[in-house]
Amino acid sequence: MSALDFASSQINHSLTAEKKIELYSLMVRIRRFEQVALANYQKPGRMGGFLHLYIGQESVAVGTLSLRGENDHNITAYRCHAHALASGMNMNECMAELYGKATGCSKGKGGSMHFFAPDKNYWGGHGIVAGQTPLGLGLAYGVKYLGKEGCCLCFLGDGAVNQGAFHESLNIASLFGIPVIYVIENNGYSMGTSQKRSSAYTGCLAQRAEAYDIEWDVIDGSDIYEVRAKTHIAMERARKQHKPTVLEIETYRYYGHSVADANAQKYRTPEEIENYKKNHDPLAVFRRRLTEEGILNDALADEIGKAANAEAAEAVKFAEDSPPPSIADIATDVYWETDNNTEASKIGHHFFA
Amino acid sequence: MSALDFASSQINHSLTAEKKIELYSLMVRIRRFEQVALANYQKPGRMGGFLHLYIGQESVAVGTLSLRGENDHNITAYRCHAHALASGMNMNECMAELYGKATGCSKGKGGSMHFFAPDKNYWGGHGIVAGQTPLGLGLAYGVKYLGKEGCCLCFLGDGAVNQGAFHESLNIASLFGIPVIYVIENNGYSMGTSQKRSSAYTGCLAQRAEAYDIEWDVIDGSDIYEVRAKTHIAMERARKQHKPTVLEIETYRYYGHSVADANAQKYRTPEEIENYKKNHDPLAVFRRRLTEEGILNDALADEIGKAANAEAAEAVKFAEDSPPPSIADIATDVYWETDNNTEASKIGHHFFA
Amino acid sequence: MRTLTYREALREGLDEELARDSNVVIMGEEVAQYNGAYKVTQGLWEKWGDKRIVDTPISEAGFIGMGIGASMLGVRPVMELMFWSFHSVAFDQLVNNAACVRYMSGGLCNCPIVVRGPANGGTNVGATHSHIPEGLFAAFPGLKVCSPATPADAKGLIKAAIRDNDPVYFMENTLLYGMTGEVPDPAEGDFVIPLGKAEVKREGTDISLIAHGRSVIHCLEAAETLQNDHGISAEVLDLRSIRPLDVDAILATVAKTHRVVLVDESKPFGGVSAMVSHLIQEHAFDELDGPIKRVCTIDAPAIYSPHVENDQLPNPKRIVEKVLSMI
Amino acid sequence: MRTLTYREALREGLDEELARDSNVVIMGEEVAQYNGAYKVTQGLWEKWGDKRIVDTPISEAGFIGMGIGASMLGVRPVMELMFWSFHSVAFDQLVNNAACVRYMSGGLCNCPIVVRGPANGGTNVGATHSHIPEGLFAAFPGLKVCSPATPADAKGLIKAAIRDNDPVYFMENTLLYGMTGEVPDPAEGDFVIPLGKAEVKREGTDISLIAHGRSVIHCLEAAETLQNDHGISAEVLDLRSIRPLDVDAILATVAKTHRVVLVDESKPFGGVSAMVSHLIQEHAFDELDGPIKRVCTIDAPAIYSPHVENDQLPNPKRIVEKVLSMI
Ligand SMILES: Cc1ncc(C[n+]2csc(CCOP(=O)(O)OP(=O)(O)O)c2C)c(N)n1
Ligand SMILES: Cc1ncc(C[n+]2csc(CCOP(=O)(O)OP(=O)(O)O)c2C)c(N)n1
Ligand SMILES: [Mg+2]
Ligand SMILES: [Mg+2]
Repeated sequence: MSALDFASSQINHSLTAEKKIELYSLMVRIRRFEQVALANYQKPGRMGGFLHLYIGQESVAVGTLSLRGENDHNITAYRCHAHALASGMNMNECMAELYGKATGCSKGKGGSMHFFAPDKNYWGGHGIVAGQTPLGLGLAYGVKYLGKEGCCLCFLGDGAVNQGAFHESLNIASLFGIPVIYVIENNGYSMGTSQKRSSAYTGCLAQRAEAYDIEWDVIDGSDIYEVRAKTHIAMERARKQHKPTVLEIETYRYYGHSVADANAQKYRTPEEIENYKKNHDPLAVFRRRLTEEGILNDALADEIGKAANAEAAEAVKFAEDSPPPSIADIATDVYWETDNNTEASKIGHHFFA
Repeated sequence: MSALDFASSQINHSLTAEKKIELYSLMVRIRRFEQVALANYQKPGRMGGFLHLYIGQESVAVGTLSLRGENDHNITAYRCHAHALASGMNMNECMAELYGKATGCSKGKGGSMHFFAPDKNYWGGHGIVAGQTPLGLGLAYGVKYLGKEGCCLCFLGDGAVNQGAFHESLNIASLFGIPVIYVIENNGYSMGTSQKRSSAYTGCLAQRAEAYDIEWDVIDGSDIYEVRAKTHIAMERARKQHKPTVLEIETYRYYGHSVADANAQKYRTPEEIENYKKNHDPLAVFRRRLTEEGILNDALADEIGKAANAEAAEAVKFAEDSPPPSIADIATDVYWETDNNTEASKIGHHFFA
Repeated sequence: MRTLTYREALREGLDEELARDSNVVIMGEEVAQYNGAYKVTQGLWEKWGDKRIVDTPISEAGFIGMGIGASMLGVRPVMELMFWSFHSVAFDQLVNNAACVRYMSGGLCNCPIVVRGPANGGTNVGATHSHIPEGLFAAFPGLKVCSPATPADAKGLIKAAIRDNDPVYFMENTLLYGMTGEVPDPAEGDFVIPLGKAEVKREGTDISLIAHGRSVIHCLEAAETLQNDHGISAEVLDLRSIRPLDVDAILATVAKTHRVVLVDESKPFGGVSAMVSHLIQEHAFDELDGPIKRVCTIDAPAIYSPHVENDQLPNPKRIVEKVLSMI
Repeated sequence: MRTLTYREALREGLDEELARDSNVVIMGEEVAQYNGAYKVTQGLWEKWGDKRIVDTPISEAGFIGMGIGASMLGVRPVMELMFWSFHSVAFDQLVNNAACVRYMSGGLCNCPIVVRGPANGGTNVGATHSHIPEGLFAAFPGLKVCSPATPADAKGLIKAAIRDNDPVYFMENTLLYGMTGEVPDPAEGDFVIPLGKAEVKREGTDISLIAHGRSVIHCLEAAETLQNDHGISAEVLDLRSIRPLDVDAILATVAKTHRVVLVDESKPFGGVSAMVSHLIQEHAFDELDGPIKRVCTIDAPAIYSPHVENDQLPNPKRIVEKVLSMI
């Protein structure tokens, strides 16, 4: 019943029916995008490298990022497809990136872990665990330095909290008064290691924030209303008071750590996975909620699902029809100066053989 | 009056008069050693590099390390002279090290920041802020792995707590049940930066331990009895239960960060320094205490001071009379295998020109 | 002789050393219960238990530093980096504590640690996961570095590395893990390959291809093509160990062929090959019939795109082209 | 012309850029209230205040990463590492985030950051505080590296570095901070020295001494001795910038003298000099009358002892001896 509370919290209460359907649709689009990506990943010769699926966690990216304003930024780790789409990127550029094509958002240079859209205030997609946490700090520092009222949402996993760079960032965030919100997407596992086997803590992971005199909160990720309500508070604290927050959002991933995770069924019981899918799936929960609210019905849900499927299929076609980068492309996007053919770029050798 | 309590705590109560005088003498010897080192550092051509003086903090190293047993180890940062002497090293090898002589404890290769005596369970003397904290963890891990009942005391500064490696170490220490005790020697400053300007925290620095479900305590460093009483508890917890502790010992350094610190009088008021010297100096406090206890009198204190001075003067003579390392010595102590002229060392080039 | 995969050979080497010395302990992310991200340690946790095979949190600076500290006390940790690329978050422990503690203590401490894991491009995992750090670490006196190209070398060298009393950084390759090759049977005796010994993997007379790691496999393939299609006899020297380095073997092959191509998956600025190039011209100047050439990775961070990553890396085609451009 | 110390010249460059662009912000440990551990930033906090000159905690990974993030948004951070040696605890931020973010984003992000501080041996501060990382970082495409030897170059290059839209790692030298030299008056116009341009610091005909940083000063002194005592005319080429590298200037001096000694404070395995050696033999093979030789730091971690540290490093005596052994 606490769920109802969050539905009625100001930031959710003010949502129009249209906007709620948009939130739901976005979650569906993200899931479809990844399901289609997975299907194509499994066909040989299409994609390479890693594919870290976000399926099960959609409410986190969608809920938090739905609160973005003009001067709010976000950055995340390698499990980054949802944040990309929730930041407003389209499926074509994302799918093409998975396919390693020149039309990909990162021109095929980044791949699954490195989607970017700085024009949409989305700063990637980063591969080194917690390596993005000082960058998120810096984006928020930049917002403040440049005199904007805004913040940065910086996402990380439950395994990432044990990297030193994150702790250094927390201290600086608190000390300097930096409008950053660290969102721990706690899906219970870092690869095959459960939270309990990787972290020592009192209470919960977010509570570690107390060590730095930082506010924190824990959120049930299956309820997008709760995600929005509590994240909104943190964002306002950042924007208005230049104060950081650590949020821990309880969530779950249905698939393995990445598609290469052959053990996905070993370190977790099938019951655990099934239970989550049945009782906590953020799409199902929100669909039920919106149905109760009389906003959504099966026909509309179907339509949304089909549209998302069609969009994903279209993206696959776009990706498949797109050209790969050329060999000459390998050595561009290394230096701004050489890419822009500036005077400076003509002095001395920038590249070697 | 709390001081009396610690004097009567078991671990102090059981001290013989002789042992108490030994503790006092050791503090005096450490101070004299450094005063003499400073005087000679200031004469050109004798020593090089840094000289980080411990003067004002003597009760910390002496109090904690007086509790060492056969299987207890210790390791610290660059402000390491006291820990060396308190681990049982002699002034000659230490002074010769400062002089960069081949008879120094590290053969003149380490200098002021790198005193070592593994045979006395003392593992240095490390220059990168907090870089020693995972090593301390590893020593304690080793003690446990090898089936010994012991622990490792790992010292660090109040500025060092904001390095990522320390936090990673705390999590592992708690998670794995490692008998390490982190002793934060809080002298209020990291170079010219006060604790308040470098750390965000709730309560105190040691309280950050709660984030990792680790026990912690705060100690008034001017009272060696308190240092011993509280450290003893932590050491027993480590030895018997394989549990880490974070201790924060409030202390003070009279001199600059290092001898090169030209600003030592700028970021702290002369009053602050004078107040500490007058009211909290660990040698003076302990001398008063022992005098009250009827164990020490002026004549004995004088004698102890003179002996320490003589010992330091002797060490200077030893250092000055000792030979420097040769140029050939530069390339020894790089590899165990080449130093020991093993079969392995004869295969392939280990060194280049 | 029996054949094993590179992965199995490594595992057998680890297993034998675990049996030989009770102070050998394997640590790293997912090495125990998960059986290793690349399954090198598969089955070892089940066999040796919690004490000897230890899963760590994602805290490379913390756990590698812990291994270094433990090694000073006589434990013999074999630390897995899931990718060698993650050295970046443990760099201080790797290049200061492990490399310098013996020196700074005037020889009082030593650090018999092994850090191992894959270090390679070619699997489309992008810029941050594809670093090639052999040259980076070999530059630090106090460290040893090796990089086996075959299952037998992987087994023989990992055993030597574990027994060595200095820190050895052992660089494997995800693309070699599944490769098979002959490995002597343990029944025939303890199979150890010393650090510091290169091996001529193919004899030749016209040109020397000098490489290490997976580039050796590329060189062998290129040498076949050169022989078959162009009548050029290429000698392939596998350095195996980068530090200690078998300079004599390098100079011997140069003295034989007088022409050299160095193949190095590193980026072109520096790398092992720049050093080998310098050594050759310094010590065999008069033996050279022409400049030493290199085939390195094209000078950019590692590209993701599976359509072009192989072209960024050294490959048999690029090696053949380089050789043909010289002769 | 007026003379300034290297420290003053740097400070003047920083001050001018702070005035030119309000997005320039200086950050690091003790740079503000303490005036800088080596006083490079003296007076800047008083002049520019808390917003522009920022003291940080001892959290290099945290604050350098913060600078990188801020730079992506248009801030122009100039980060001081109290010693470049402390790169080891911020390595991931330095070589992954700064070097690769542009690439991984297909050119969407850029990172106009400067990281500066002293990188040198010779002050008896031991193994962990005396790393020479020019070659280390130049090996990463995406990064730029320079290392001025004189006050004028220090000022001109720091200004170019700050204006550059790519990450520039700027390596100073504690032993040069107090050195004086002529620096053009600001009244005469904006004094900027582009990255990528070497300078012949002394003309000569018999041999080329190629170096950067403080080694240039040693080369100039050695060249004097060679001229006066041995009648040998040595040309001294100061690379100034390591990446971009002025390969043309290198080849030009080789074509003039046909003999080369590279002087590099780096350890001998690798370093900038191994790369320069490879480039010379590759592109000027027929110009060489004999092997390229190097004078590097003796191959061990930095020794503390003030009695011998200078002998471990390149110095005029070792350079002269090397030249004499070749001619
Ligand atoms: C520094 C570093 N160490 C290890 C890895 C390999 N790795 C990638 S993801 C991962 C698990 C991270 O788990 P978590 O933070 O919980 O995020 P999740 O995958 O659950 O989203 C590991 C070990 C890495 N990329 N970077
Ligand atoms: C990683 C790193 N950053 C910076 C330094 C330079 N440095 C040496 S000591 C020091 C201050 C440390 O203060 P604290 O930890 O409080 O110890 P104290 O000197 O007070 O004993 C700094 C900034 C260093 N040695 N290592
Ligand atoms: Mg997780
Ligand atoms: Mg302090």
